[in-house]
Amino acid sequence: MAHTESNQSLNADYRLFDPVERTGTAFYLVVATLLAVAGWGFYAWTRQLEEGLCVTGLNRPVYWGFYITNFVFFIGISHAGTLISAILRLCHAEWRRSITRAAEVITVLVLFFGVGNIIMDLGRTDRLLNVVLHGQFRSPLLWDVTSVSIYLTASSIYLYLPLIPDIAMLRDRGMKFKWLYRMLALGWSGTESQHRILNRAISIMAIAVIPIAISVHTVVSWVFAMTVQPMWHSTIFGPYFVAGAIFSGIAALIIAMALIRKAYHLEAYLKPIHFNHLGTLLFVMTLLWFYFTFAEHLTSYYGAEPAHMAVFWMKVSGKFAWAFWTMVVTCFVIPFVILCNRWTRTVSGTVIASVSITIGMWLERFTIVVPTLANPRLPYEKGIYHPTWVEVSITAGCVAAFILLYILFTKLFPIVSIWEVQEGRERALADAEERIRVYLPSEDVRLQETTP
Amino acid sequence: MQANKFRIIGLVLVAGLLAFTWLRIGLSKSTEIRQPIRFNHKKHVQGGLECSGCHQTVKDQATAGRPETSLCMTCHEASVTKNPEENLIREYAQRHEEIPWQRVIKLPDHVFFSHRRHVSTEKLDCTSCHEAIGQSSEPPSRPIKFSMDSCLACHQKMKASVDCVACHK
Amino acid sequence: MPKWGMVIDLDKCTGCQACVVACKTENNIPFSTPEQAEMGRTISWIEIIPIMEGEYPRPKLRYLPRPCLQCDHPPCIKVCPVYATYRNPEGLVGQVYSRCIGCRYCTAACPYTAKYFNWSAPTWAKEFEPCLNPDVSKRPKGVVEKCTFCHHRLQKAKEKVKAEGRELKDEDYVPACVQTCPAGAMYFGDLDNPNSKVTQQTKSPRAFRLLEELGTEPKVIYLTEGEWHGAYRK
Amino acid sequence: MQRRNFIKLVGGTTAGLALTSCATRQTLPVKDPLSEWRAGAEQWIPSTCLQCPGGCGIQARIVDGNVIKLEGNPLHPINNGRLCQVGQAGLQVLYHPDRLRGPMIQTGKKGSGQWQRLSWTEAIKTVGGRLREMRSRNASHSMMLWDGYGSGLMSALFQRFAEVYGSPNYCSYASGDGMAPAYYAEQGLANPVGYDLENANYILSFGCDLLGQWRSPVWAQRVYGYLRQERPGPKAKLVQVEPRLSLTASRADEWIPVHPGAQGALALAIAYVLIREDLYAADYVSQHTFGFDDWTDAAGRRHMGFKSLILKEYRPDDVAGITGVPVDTIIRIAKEFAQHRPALAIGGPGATMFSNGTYTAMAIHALNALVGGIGAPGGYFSQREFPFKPFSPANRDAIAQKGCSMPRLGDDESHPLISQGRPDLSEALLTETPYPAEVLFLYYANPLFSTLQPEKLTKAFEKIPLVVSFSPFMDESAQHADIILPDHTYLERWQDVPAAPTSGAIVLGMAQPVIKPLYDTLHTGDALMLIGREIGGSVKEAFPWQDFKSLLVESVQGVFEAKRGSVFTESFEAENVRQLAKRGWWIPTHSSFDDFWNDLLKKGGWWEPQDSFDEWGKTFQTPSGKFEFYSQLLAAKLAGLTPTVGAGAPGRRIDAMKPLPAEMGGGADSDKMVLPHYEAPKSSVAKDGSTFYLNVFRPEVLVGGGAAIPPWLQEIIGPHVFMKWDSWVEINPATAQKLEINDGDWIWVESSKGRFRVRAKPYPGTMPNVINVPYGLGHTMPGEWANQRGVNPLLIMEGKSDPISGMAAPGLTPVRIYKA
Repeated sequence: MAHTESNQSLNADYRLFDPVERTGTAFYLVVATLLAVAGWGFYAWTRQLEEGLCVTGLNRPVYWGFYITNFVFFIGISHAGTLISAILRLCHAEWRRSITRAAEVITVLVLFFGVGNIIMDLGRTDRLLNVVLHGQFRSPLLWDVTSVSIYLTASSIYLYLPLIPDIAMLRDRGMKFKWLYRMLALGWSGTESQHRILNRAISIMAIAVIPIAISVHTVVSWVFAMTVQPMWHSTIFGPYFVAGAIFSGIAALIIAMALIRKAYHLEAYLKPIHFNHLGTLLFVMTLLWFYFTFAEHLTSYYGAEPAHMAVFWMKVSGKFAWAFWTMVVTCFVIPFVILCNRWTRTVSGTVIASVSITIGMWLERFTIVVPTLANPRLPYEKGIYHPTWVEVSITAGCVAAFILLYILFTKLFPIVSIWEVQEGRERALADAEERIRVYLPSEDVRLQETTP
Repeated sequence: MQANKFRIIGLVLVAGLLAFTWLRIGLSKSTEIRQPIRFNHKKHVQGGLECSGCHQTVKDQATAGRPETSLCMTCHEASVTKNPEENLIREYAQRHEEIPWQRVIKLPDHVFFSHRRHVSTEKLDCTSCHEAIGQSSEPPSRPIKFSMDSCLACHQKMKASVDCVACHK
Repeated sequence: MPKWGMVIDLDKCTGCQACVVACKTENNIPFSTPEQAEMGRTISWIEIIPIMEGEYPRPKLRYLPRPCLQCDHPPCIKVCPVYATYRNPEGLVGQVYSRCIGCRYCTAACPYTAKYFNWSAPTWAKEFEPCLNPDVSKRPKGVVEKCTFCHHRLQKAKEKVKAEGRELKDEDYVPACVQTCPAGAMYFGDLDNPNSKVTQQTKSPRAFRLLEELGTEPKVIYLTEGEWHGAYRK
Repeated sequence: MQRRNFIKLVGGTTAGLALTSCATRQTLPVKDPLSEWRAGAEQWIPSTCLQCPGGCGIQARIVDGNVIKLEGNPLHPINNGRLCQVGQAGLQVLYHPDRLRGPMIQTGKKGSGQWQRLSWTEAIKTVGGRLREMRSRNASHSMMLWDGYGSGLMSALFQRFAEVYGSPNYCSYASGDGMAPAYYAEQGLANPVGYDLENANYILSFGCDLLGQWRSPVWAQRVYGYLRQERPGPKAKLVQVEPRLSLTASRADEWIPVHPGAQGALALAIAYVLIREDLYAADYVSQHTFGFDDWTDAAGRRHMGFKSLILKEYRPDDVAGITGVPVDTIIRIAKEFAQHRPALAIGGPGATMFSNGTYTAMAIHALNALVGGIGAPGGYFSQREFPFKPFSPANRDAIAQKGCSMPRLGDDESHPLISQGRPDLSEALLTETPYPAEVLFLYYANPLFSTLQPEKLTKAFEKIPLVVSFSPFMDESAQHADIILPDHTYLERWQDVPAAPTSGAIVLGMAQPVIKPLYDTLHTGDALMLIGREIGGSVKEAFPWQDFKSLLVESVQGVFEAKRGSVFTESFEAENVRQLAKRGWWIPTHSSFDDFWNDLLKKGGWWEPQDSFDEWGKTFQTPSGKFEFYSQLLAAKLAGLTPTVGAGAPGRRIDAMKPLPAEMGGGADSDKMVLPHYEAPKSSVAKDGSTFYLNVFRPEVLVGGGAAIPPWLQEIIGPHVFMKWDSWVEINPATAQKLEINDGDWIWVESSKGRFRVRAKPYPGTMPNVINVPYGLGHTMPGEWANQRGVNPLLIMEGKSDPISGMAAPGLTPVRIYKA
């Protein structure tokens, strides 16, 4: 009886291959749209390569704008995945099983756009290799290059390892691109020893990836904090950025999950409880984010150094007040209200909060990057910064290309880890029971107590 | 089967892209140099002429300088050789024109190089850098290139400055 | 090894901007277009910063000429990922255009906003091209540039004194801005030489450095404006 | 044989790069501008800057035949190796893409822009032919020469041309500071005076943009730096009195905002304090001035003296209301001025560009007499003439004599102090009084941009059959010319450059070509001589010189023969010369004229330092031989008398004075008319609460104001308000707030004559009832940079003039401002 039920559900799990195997017209429509946007962004970039950065709205002193904002934002989003899934894995949070992959894919794909934005920000893209050939390790930018490349490698491996059993399944199901699957499956046959090695590798990677992830965003924050510029030169930037990264990462994950759930009808796998749990996490991060933001701005305000105050007032009541206060509302007020109680922490509730946070976190990056630059210490002309169509197009193109790659991923690989779900079904229940039993006072004690 | 097709298409695309880039770079700079007169360095050197006889500013200017037509005419006023090329000099002189010598060695715009410094104060022989030109009987048809490495090697050997801005302007 | 430094006497400076134009002519600095200028993209290695204090009828308008301050601890060089900007043994902060990748990290890190970026390829009217200084490169688009203390003049001066077989003197090497200053408000020389005019000037009680508190140790030293005390000279 | 040639060649000097080689060598290598070849030969050629009248010495750095950089000539006594922003930007004048490539003729009607190139031979033939034809019908007087340069041999050449051709209509528009009427009325001087700023302890400047564009900015700035930190002893104080916080005001020790046109009243109130509190130099006043106390003339008539007038009318309490300067400030400034002698009061266009300009200038200058500064160290000295060899006398034929005896165009009886330089000719040209002009030559002049009523003058131009411009650029006036004979730019031509008077020394800079002319242009001196030869007859004979250069050489011979001064030398040598000259000695330094000439070109010029102060006969060329508070010269002029003044006649008095014409205030108050006094400046529309006075100033970077503004300068035009490339209007911040005008808002400035749109810049250096707009932008000429950039405020200003001197008085135009 139990066996058949398990088999049935196993068969039901094969539904997860549907997106890979079947493709509807809606998919092509979406892909065409995304391609168009990404293509337009690419065109904008070619314009920029041709003419130089004069096609952007950047200027002196606002040397950095959308691209650096995007860079920080995308790298932040990348924390969605690896970090969360790694933490959840290490914590044996069993509800993770159906969401880890969706998260990990975000990490790997979005990193390309983080790095890509840095490359697009360069005046001399053709001399990119100088960073490798003549790198100077005193520069935080090089720390960034290093940690992002390590992070990219680690998170790719971390994405790939749990994919192997699923790829093997795809291979065995005789799909198109069989050569690809065969190559990637590395001869996985699902033996016990293979499983043991895999699980071990995954847990090593899960441990390894956490400090790397933290380092990545710390280093990103140091790009700013290592300068002496007002409101960049801050000691809490490291943790502040990491917290913000996890914050935006979870939000991105929730949005991605909701879309997958809707598009591929995975309500059975991505249940409200997942959203509820993530929502709780998000709530914690909301508070943490608020704490950091508050601390950061309060110390600046209280210290009242003129150079800092110029930036502070520009954010709070000046030219960037719209961005700042929108950020406060979208990053704190809206998510706080939605996430603070169980009744609104529904699927749609968390999605609304997440969208709000995603917008807010982009604005947060923006209000960190631009107002400081717009307020040089010496009394120059105050900077103005109005992004041009090129920057907007490239940003939109990046987002579109990211979504496109994400969709293509779901077309090549199952977005919910099938074997992990199955494993959960087959072993984890027992494992969990066993584990919980370990947590509890031992039977002997209980027996002793109850038996006189 | 299908898989192979994809791989081939991919390879062709990459190859095409590379070829395109290479062509663009190659075509954008026409490298051929045609001098107005087939000047024979070797013959002049063998005739006992110093380099600075024609490259007159080599000792006191940054650039070595190319001879003005009038300078050529001090010797070539009358026929010295049977070479028909020689007549060209007099033709230029008659038209009061400078001979449009083409540049053979062109340092990049961001490099500062002074002949005076190397020749006058550091007493370097011309051949230390321009080894072959004095022995050539034909003007070079391609630009002669110097690499930063060769500059640096010598600078290090001679304990000259290797500060970037000493040469990069 | 000399340590080149500049002293600018704000009491003498009239804010006339002769230094600004002298610098532009000497260093092949392209002029902007009105549209680009409106966006804040003019390049001006030395720039007059107006400082307005007070209100009508007693406003005080000061002018502060700001070249690259050639800091002894330059915040810009630390952040450059490719060694395109560095401090050389003579204390000059060099900028190697052929190395720069245009990330603009140094421009963002410089507290004096003294670095400039080539947003587009510099263009001169064809007719203006003959007056470009062959001693200074034309910067390509996409790289950062800044005041070099007319470093090419130092190269030429060194060459000259070597040819003349003597030691380099202060007056052999003077940047274009100092050379032209009508009010004689700028001094230039070796800060390591205790007898040089600049070293003497830095001992003035009026001497200060810009944003001294940041510890960048600029080698451009300013002298504050003096007050008129109405002393009566017999 | 060949070998020997070679050796000669190798060993022979390659140092054929004498300083003048570039200029004298006939064939320069033909250069393809696109080739990147730079042979690299470098040379420095001295010359003189002609970007403004300052006359700074320059040296041009030439590399491979291109001018790479301009720097100050260290030997030049004016600038001592320094050079200002405008001088530095001279390269962009030489290489300006908008330069005219050769002579042009307008084929359509004036201003239609239908130009056709023609050869110089044709051009000279056309112009000369027309002039010859005019002479043949006795119409030579209707030719007019409009000289905007107004000094040196070019000016002399123009005058000679007018003289031998037969026209009284040579007019020079040399830029002045508006003080000339005072120097004439009070000191009897036709030439401007020099200022001993170096020795002054207190400088009270009334609207004189000392550091910006007064005479020689570089010299003034050098002196400023010297006074600030170099001169031993205490610092001098500089006080700037004007409505706007100009560059000079911002660098002064004190800025005193004063209502436009009221500077004269302030000067008189200061005089009041000096007199009332006995702070003036009583000895000096009694010995060297006339008309301080009341006096009786030969006819027994009692005349009011300066003292009575001042004490009667200019109590600081009364003046405070007129000027807007608080009483205690007036008294404090007056006391400081008197107690920190040597003290100097300097006037400038900021004070004199109003309809009361002459009296304002007289009032300011009177202060110098009160503190005994005129003809004393730390004060003023009179300027000497250059010892040029005079031109050989020209033989004027009957036509020329007749033509010259005709009345001058636009000579207006109502302006008593009118001299060569006449103000507004638009009216005369338009109404053709007393006769129409047939030919007009414009040299260094762009009146269609720089006069107050350009539209009037444009109409007048249409009436003139032949307008010839010598401008190297297609400026507004050239656009309305019929023929353009483009001059070289200053870096391509020979010229003598008598420096604007500064500290009393006379300085003759030599401008020599540092580069072969880039285009098919011609030295205007040469062009003029060619035209003269084309006319033929006695006109032809009057120009015996081969070209302007030979004229220059001949004239400079006079300098050599005068046995005065010296060619520029190192400073210690210069001091030596100065000391010797003081003792009346002169040591010849050159064996022959050739030697002198070559040295002159090598060093950049010649000068003669000021040697003494108290030559009263030279200083005061008035009828009384003294400084005249009561200007007998003006009195005579007003009374329609021929004044007995000039070099041979100092000390003579005008004894009989006719009563003044009634319209000039004749009658009881006539004494006041010749004494420094304050008259309210005229304005056609009464200013009410909602209107502002439009104050126009020239930004420092546009000193000299040539037609082609180098883009380098346009880019840095208004650093104090962060303006680039464009005009702006300065508004008092409180006023702006009241009108809800923000930084950078577009606003309209509207007068009774029109309006323009500019960006608003709240600027604390603005008086609440005044707005400031820069002058110099707003050209309407072809080209990438100048055309339609900014606005020309003169277009909406009222065309008033000073009735005494006839100088244009743009000073007081009420305007409204509102958001665009």
